[in-house]
Amino acid sequence: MIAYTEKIRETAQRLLKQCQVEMVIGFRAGSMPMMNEPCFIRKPEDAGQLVWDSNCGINLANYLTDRKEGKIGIVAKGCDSRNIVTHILENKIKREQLVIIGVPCQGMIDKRRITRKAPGEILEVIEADGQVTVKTATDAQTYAKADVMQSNCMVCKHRNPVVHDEMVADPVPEQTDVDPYEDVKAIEAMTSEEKWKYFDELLAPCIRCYACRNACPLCYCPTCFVDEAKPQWMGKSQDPMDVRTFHFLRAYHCAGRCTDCGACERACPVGINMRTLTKKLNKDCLDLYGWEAGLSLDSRPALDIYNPNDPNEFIK
Amino acid sequence: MKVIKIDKTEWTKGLDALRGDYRLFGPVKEKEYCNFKELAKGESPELDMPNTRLSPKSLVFPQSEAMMAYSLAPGEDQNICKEVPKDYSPRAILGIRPCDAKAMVLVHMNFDNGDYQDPYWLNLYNASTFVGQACDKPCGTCFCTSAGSGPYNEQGLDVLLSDQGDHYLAKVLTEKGQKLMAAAGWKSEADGQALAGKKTAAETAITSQVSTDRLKSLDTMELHGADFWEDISFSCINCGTCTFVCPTCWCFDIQDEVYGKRGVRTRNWDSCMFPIFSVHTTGHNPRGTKLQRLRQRFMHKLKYFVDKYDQGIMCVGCGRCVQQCPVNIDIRKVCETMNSLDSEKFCAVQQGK
Amino acid sequence: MENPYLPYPVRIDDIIVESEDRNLKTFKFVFLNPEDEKKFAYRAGQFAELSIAGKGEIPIGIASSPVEKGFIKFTVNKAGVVTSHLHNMQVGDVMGVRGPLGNSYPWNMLEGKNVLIVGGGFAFTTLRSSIIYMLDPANRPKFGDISVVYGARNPGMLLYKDELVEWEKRDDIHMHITVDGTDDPDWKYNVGFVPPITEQKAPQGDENSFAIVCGPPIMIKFTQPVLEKLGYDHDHIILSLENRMKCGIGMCGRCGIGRELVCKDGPVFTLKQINQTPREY
Amino acid sequence: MKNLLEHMGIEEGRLHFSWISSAESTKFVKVVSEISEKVKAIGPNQHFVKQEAKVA
Repeated sequence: MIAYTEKIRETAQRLLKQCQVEMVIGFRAGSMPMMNEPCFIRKPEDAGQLVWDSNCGINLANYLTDRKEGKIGIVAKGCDSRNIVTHILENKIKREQLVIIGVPCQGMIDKRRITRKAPGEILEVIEADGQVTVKTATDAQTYAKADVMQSNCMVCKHRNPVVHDEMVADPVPEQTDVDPYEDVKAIEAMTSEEKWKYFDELLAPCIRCYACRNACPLCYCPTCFVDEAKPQWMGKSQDPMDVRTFHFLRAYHCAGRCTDCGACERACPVGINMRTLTKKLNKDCLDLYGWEAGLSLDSRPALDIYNPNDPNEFIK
Repeated sequence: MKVIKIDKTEWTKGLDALRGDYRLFGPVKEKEYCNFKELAKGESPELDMPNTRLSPKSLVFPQSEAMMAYSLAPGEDQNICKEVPKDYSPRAILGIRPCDAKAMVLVHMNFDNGDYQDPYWLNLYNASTFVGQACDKPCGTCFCTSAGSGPYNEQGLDVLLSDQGDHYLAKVLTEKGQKLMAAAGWKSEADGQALAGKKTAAETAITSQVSTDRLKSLDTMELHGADFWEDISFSCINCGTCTFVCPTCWCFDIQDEVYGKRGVRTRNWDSCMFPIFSVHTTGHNPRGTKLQRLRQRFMHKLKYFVDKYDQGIMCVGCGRCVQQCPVNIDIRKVCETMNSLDSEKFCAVQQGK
Repeated sequence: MENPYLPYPVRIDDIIVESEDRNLKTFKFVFLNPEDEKKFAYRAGQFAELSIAGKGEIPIGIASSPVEKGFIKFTVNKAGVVTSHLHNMQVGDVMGVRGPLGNSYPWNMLEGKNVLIVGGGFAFTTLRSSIIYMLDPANRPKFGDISVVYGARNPGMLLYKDELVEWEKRDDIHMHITVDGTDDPDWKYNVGFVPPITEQKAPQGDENSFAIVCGPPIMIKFTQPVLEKLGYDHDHIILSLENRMKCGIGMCGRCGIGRELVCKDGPVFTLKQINQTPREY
Repeated sequence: MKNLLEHMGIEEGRLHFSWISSAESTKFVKVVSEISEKVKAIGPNQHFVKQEAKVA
């Protein structure tokens, strides 16, 4: 990780010095354990602020939407790069505007998972050699990083950036023996009643802060359907039906575009795993169209094209 | 006022006695987090917790609340707004932390602003008796002592409880508190000497601080025009987390909802982080960029409020926004940056501290 | 505790189409309960929330004048959800009005002074209220010279045409009506934007003169330097602002410009006051 | 859309899609009859119905 950080700083400094980019978007050290803050660097001498560790889960593609700068450097792990691809395909940024500093990713730490395990307030989290040591006022515990990763990282099959101009390290081996859709299959096996109840309980804590939507690089609509007033599509209260409508439609708007970067779940202040909705759509896209979002600049998203061979048994 | 000793063995018995006269509310653990809920029969508040995930503001300011109702059907009452029945019977809020109680005191100034009184907020507030619990184990993100509150702060409380191992010491602060103690049957008076020591210890345990001394004297327009806002706001995703978890944020929206021939005018929490909060019908938005919106939040809390009421900052140092901001925007850092405008312009930001 | 969110029920007594594009209508309301009219005692420059069950509320300046009794009037531009619905309502329909809200033009301060009124477009409503108030026989002696510069896009967009004609005839008020442009060969008033007409026609400012300005942002922007040139100090230039509002009583938080809330501390501010705010309106 | 609704607990068979030309009146009748049969068999919808907002 330290090597990554050094390489990122070095690259950013070089790009800025040589005037190849106007700014570099990356992470700087946060004020809390397991938190880093997205930031931009404009001067070569500030490149030292940049860091990389397993707490860079926020998807930086989110910060590219409609940026006007001619040249932007951006630090990108596997999922970020897939969202950058999606952004380029959807004309939210141009490929020529970007210098992508690729970071082979080994998974991000799940802050919540660690907080649940810790006996008290976490004062420090140190990672080294695939181990994560969590210090509280009274003790220190060490976990294998593989056990405390974000659940999307545990089943990630695209850890290496799919598009990049620079790489800070050699690619890491991809995970092959994982089933990304185990959780979706578990829900699919439920009866309708059980499913309804499952989502009732899942969404009950929602406070409609829209952190999931706003952390998502796909949610760049100038006016979201929940905010639209003329016509008003849905209620704005805490009524469970309104809450569910929001989550259902937001997920649907991500169909065929979601890279399962986990930003929504990570951002949620009340710990809702809304990925059970988006992942269902990802799974359907894979099963029906063999499509995974953001892997190539050369193919259009599944719901963006028509193919006479598209499965259509749902139409009578 | 008096200090009463409550043996922990008498705790649940007292709560049961209270149930006759009060609806009880307290922190309850649900899934991962504690939040304030109405306590079911036989349920005790979870007092041994760092603090609730969401602030208790929803107890007096529900996130969605019906304000009035009306009929749209032809008839005498058509289109006439009427008040809706509300339950303003006495409530006991158990285990509220001093920071959150102080927050209610600050919010009170907004909902009772001299010219108008908000009946919804005030009725619930006045119906509530606040039994606070002193914080002996503050978090690293707590900075209440430098934000006008403290782990043993009494403002806004009717009773302050301090955990003494096998018993609580209850400092009765108001008439309301007195009445609640009597209803619970807790009456063995004790001397409160143990409180002072614990108070000092708790205050010392707070390691995080903000400086606010210069905020009042700094020029509004200079702060507003400062160039640090671009750096601070870059990472902001404009979600409403900070405002919704904040005990001192009170902004709301009013919405009409129609069901067939009936309708309800409801109010919902709103957030200055959302673009539609301030957009005009013409489409013009005076705070159209995220920089402007983030600046509004911090300027309101740390400058406009300070100037308007002269009661310090509109923040009690509970640390919720610090802990829950998805991108780690830290009000302590922002406050320092604002407070040190000019003298150390940019240093803090440029060095990434 | 009085519930300040509860609107007074009113009946639509009359609807007048004011402009040729039919987007501006004046609604005359009568209170269903006569005692509500007493509670709704207002000053010129205040506004109210027009409340339509099922749609919501909209803050609108009061166009009638405190000296007119038995009704209240609002001129409404058709723009959003509530105003569009209001434009479709009929005489006899019942709805709600909540207010009066906000401060008003500073009548105590204006007494004994010359008053210049500069208005543009449909923002003329509270200015109409003010003119009627000042021209009331009981009030007219309290003020010095009264001048009015009022402009609209074209003659068809001028509000309150009958009254304008009447005021033109009087010698205790100097009217300068103007339109941005017109193809009417019989147009006998000014042609030109409000700022240049103000520069040509308005009286010089001094410590005994105040200017009240109400209009679209662009007009305000270009009128300000003209008034400065004419000698009006920033604390003698009075503006009425608009911002998105919900509660109208200083609680919901959205209309803030710095520490001031447009709904409760305003909508009327002197330019000097506004200069000290971030102008987020 | 259908898959996601059913994933969230709307019963299978409640949502149908069809592609019918304005000239295909017999197909329209057939499809509508079939769907009504199916939906009647499932019974009245209980989910995703907002009678009135549940608010404080």
